[in-house]
Amino acid sequence: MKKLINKPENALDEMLEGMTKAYPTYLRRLDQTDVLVRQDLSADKVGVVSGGGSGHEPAHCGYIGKGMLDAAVAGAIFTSPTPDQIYEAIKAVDRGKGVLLVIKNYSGDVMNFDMAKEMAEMEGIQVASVVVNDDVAVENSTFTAGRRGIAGTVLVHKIAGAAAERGWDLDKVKETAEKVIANERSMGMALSPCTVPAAGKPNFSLAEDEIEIGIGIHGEPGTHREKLVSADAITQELFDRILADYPLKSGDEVAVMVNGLASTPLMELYIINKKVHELLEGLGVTVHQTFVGEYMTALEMAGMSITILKLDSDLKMLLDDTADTPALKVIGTK
Amino acid sequence: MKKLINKPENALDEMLEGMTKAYPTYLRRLDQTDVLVRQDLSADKVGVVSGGGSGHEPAHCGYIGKGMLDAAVAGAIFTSPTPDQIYEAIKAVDRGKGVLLVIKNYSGDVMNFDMAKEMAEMEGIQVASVVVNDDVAVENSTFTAGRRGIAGTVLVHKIAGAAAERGWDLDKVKETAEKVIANERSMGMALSPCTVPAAGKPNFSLAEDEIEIGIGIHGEPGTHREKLVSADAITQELFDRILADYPLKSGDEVAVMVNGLASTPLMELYIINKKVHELLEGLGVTVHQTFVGEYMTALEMAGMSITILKLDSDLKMLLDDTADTPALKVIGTK
Amino acid sequence: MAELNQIIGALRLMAETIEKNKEHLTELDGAIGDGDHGINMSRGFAFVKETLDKGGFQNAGDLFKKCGMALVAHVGGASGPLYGTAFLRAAMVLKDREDVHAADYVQILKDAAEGIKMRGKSDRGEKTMLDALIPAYEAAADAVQQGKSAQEILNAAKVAAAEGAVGTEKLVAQKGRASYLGERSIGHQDPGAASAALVLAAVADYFAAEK
Amino acid sequence: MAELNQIIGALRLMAETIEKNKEHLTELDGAIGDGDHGINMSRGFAFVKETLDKGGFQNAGDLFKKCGMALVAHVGGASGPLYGTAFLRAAMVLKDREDVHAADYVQILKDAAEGIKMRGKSDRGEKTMLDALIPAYEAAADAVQQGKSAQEILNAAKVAAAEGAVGTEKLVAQKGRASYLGERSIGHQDPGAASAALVLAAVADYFAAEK
Ligand SMILES: Nc1ncnc2c1ncn2[C@@H]1O[C@H](COP(=O)(O)OP(=O)(O)O)[C@@H](O)[C@H]1O
Ligand SMILES: Nc1ncnc2c1ncn2[C@@H]1O[C@H](COP(=O)(O)OP(=O)(O)O)[C@@H](O)[C@H]1O
Ligand SMILES: [Mg+2]
Ligand SMILES: [Mg+2]
Ligand SMILES: [Mg+2]
Ligand SMILES: [Mg+2]
Repeated sequence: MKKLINKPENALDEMLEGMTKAYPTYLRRLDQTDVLVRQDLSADKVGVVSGGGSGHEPAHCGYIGKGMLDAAVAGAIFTSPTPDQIYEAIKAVDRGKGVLLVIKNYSGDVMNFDMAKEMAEMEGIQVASVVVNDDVAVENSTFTAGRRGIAGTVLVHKIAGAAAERGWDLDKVKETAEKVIANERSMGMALSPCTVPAAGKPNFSLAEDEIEIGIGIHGEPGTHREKLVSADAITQELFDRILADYPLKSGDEVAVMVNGLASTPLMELYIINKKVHELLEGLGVTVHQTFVGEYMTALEMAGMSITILKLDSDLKMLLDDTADTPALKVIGTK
Repeated sequence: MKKLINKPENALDEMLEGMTKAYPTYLRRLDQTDVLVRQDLSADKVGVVSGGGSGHEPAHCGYIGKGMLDAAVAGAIFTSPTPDQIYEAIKAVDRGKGVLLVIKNYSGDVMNFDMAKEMAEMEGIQVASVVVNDDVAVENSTFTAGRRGIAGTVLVHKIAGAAAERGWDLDKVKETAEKVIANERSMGMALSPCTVPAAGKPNFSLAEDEIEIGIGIHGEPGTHREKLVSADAITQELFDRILADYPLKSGDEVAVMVNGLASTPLMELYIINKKVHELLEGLGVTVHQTFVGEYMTALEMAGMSITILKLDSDLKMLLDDTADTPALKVIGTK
Repeated sequence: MAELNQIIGALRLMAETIEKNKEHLTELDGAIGDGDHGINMSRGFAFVKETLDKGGFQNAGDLFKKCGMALVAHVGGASGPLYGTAFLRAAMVLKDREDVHAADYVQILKDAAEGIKMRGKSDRGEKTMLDALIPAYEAAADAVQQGKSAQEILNAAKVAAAEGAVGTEKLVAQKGRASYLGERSIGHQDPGAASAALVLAAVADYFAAEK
Repeated sequence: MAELNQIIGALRLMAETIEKNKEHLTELDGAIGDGDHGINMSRGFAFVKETLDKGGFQNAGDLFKKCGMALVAHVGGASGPLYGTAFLRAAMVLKDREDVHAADYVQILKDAAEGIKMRGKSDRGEKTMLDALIPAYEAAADAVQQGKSAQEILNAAKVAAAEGAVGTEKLVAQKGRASYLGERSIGHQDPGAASAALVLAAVADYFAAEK
């Protein structure tokens, strides 16, 4: 796998420098850390912090800015960041109104963020956290680690960020984030694997006519393999899995995200979006807002995921609020 | 090459439907055409129209909206659209103030847009056109077709679109677009080829340690091949070529675009952006605005291009004006 | 002398020939262009065939005009406006005419080449379809001068176009996408010249088979 | 009885062992996880080594605390907080202590396992590092009960951990990334259990070599 990098061990640091140079009005890097913090931190709101392993760009640092995140912590590639870094992020954004942590449900992320939360609480900072687990490919059960968090996390950033920007208090911001998590489901598939630079080789392989269904965003194996079929058939399969878990009925309003894992061209994502809309129209479900693009990637993997979020009037309002971040902008009235 | 499509011959149509469904507040499709038109066409401004072959998404239809394009015409994949379609786009957006065509410099595009311009002029519509030719990989000469237009086209859309949005007249909008073209240069490289769906196979191949320098956005061969080296070395090479053609001096202000061709992860584009900024800093050149992402792609090709646009106060102002389109948003004061 | 139904027959053979050579033309374009010339031509000529199937032509000029419009509206790329222009020039030569003579053929080749030069801002020697078309015109004009038969005139154009197309291999491209390659374009045949040679071969072959 | 410099020696061997098995651990993780366990552990233990090089430890508790902090701050992923927690629990057992006895070792294994259970919300049988660690604790405790020598106790833990790691092959993962695979995780050894077995083997091997 050819990569446009210098040394694998410098990729994370150089990437963060590249982001800081690209978006100096949006974000700055906390000295001696892999934490990026919003430039115009508002004095009077709940802080929203996220993060995770790197390799999912623009997630999460790309979502720093008005109406979304106040800081993001970048771990090594596909590896949760460590508690000390997360703790620095929390300290940097706390303005006395408390901080919400948006965590993707991976054992590593949950444990590292938990430790950071404990550290911050010992310093008297009020910290709440939510764990995103939108991926229906993974069986949910109280006996297991439960579902993974994937692209739906970006909608949590958007809506929790808007709630914080409106000045809502920590409890209410957390409650809102939890509503998003309760109302959204995702599922993905891959056409090709990816290679962690330090590992140097892909961690699975797929034949020229094979696809992997139910894949996460780390090159983990999915739930099963099948022959490559048409975009419509694949979309139908993912859609059915999502709806089996979270049924929708005529009159419901939703947001749709068709997320590219990295190498899949936008053209193909639009073709998939067409089918998703047709399926929803067939059910009498209205789409309030659609996101098509690369929001949560997996290094250079080819593939995509579909996310459906059921909306109510609060969620619609917050989704439509202004977001001004490098990777996601919404021009709203608030 | 695995693709998430249905039938190759339906890809263009389904992609346009997918875009229309994703962005109903931004754009609509002209009946029986492959033309997308802005929803809230303002009654009182010069129209700005672009287009070209498909396979470059989000270009050009993604740039329809406030402060950028009023319509875009989508040709077959990598094939210029035909004059009748372009003519429909011109007619749809003309509000009596004339229409500017932004054309990429390819024989096909130039000829088809020229024919459409003649058709519109016969109907009494005032039409001006500019031809973008930012790619320094190609030798410029009056004896040849001249340089190609690549990612720099998006900056022409942005700035000409802002000029039109400010109510400037056709001459002045055209002049502004020409200034952008005169002031910008790009150069690209590829790590992997791409496959036109109807052709079914890639039109060149690269060894595991080879890259192609000076590539365009159609899988055309570049100027030469070399061994894969570090991101810094590649960036330096492209940068030197750009500056050899358009020298910059201390105190100059520029906009930078690091454009992904499709399969190259954002992480790698950020790493390249870091080096571009360092090189510019080394020259005492200030970066006013940076764009890192996929603005003008080449199906699923891996690779990138660098664009540098020298700014003056007018261009800065127009670059900072609000753009509200599906693929490029700037939250400005105007 | 050719009648309307014969011209229609020749155009049908042209469409078939392009369809048959779709992959070949695309491969030629893959080497020095963007690998779609066969796809473009085949899409355009499918619409020419549709136009022929629809019928209702007032005369030869009307026939060429309708086919030319089909090419302009459906080929796209560089070859669309160029082949479209060529056909529309032919339509002007044949305006209001019911039948076509050898001299008309020469005039059509001449005007088509002129039209392409104007639209493409190009000329002979730049590694384009003109390097098949102009030699074909010259050979046909020569054959007329020498009092050759109609079939000999068509054959002369066919042979000269084919030679011209092969001859593009040694040229450096100066127009079209291949020009970006500069010297690296040498050694490859120009796809547009190849398709032009096929088109003119179809005309000669159709009338030869009619005998 | 082990003194501070011996403990440091054992920790050095641990770091070397991890470094030597980096690729192996990464491959195990590639099969049922995200292919980085070796990379994570190697990064973390490089900092343990740095910590050991820096020196200046007040006592055994301080030593384990500093190494634990290095692991927490540099491993990341799931294994970082877990190994970090294990070391910090060891630090608590050895608070203010200059030397370490066999009984301390058993207590460390016990408390480390408890710490991991709490932090990971996990338990034995879920195909994690606990499936190496808990059997190691039990075997060591047994050996103490039976009045075995210090080296025998260390060896008992090493053997049980290795068996436990191999035993994870037949388990269905219920925690960590491998749990997403469900039944498909069967047949693969858990990378965290494998690294835990390596860590405990290093301790036994170090003291065996000292003799
Ligand atoms: N300016 C020009 N004048 C004459 N012929 C041209 C010109 N530009 C391109 N061509 C012809 O068009 C052919 C390419 O056609 P095609 O591949 O269909 O279009 P595109 O280059 O837009 O993909 C070339 O091989 C060449 O013969
Ligand atoms: N909840 C948990 N409890 C105990 N051990 C766990 C838990 N989650 C993961 N592990 C261990 O961590 C190992 C994976 O570590 P590593 O690959 O470094 O982290 P990550 O899974 O974040 O990439 C697993 O093999 C397993 O032994
Ligand atoms: Mg990991
Ligand atoms: Mg083309
Ligand atoms: Mg072509
Ligand atoms: Mg792992």
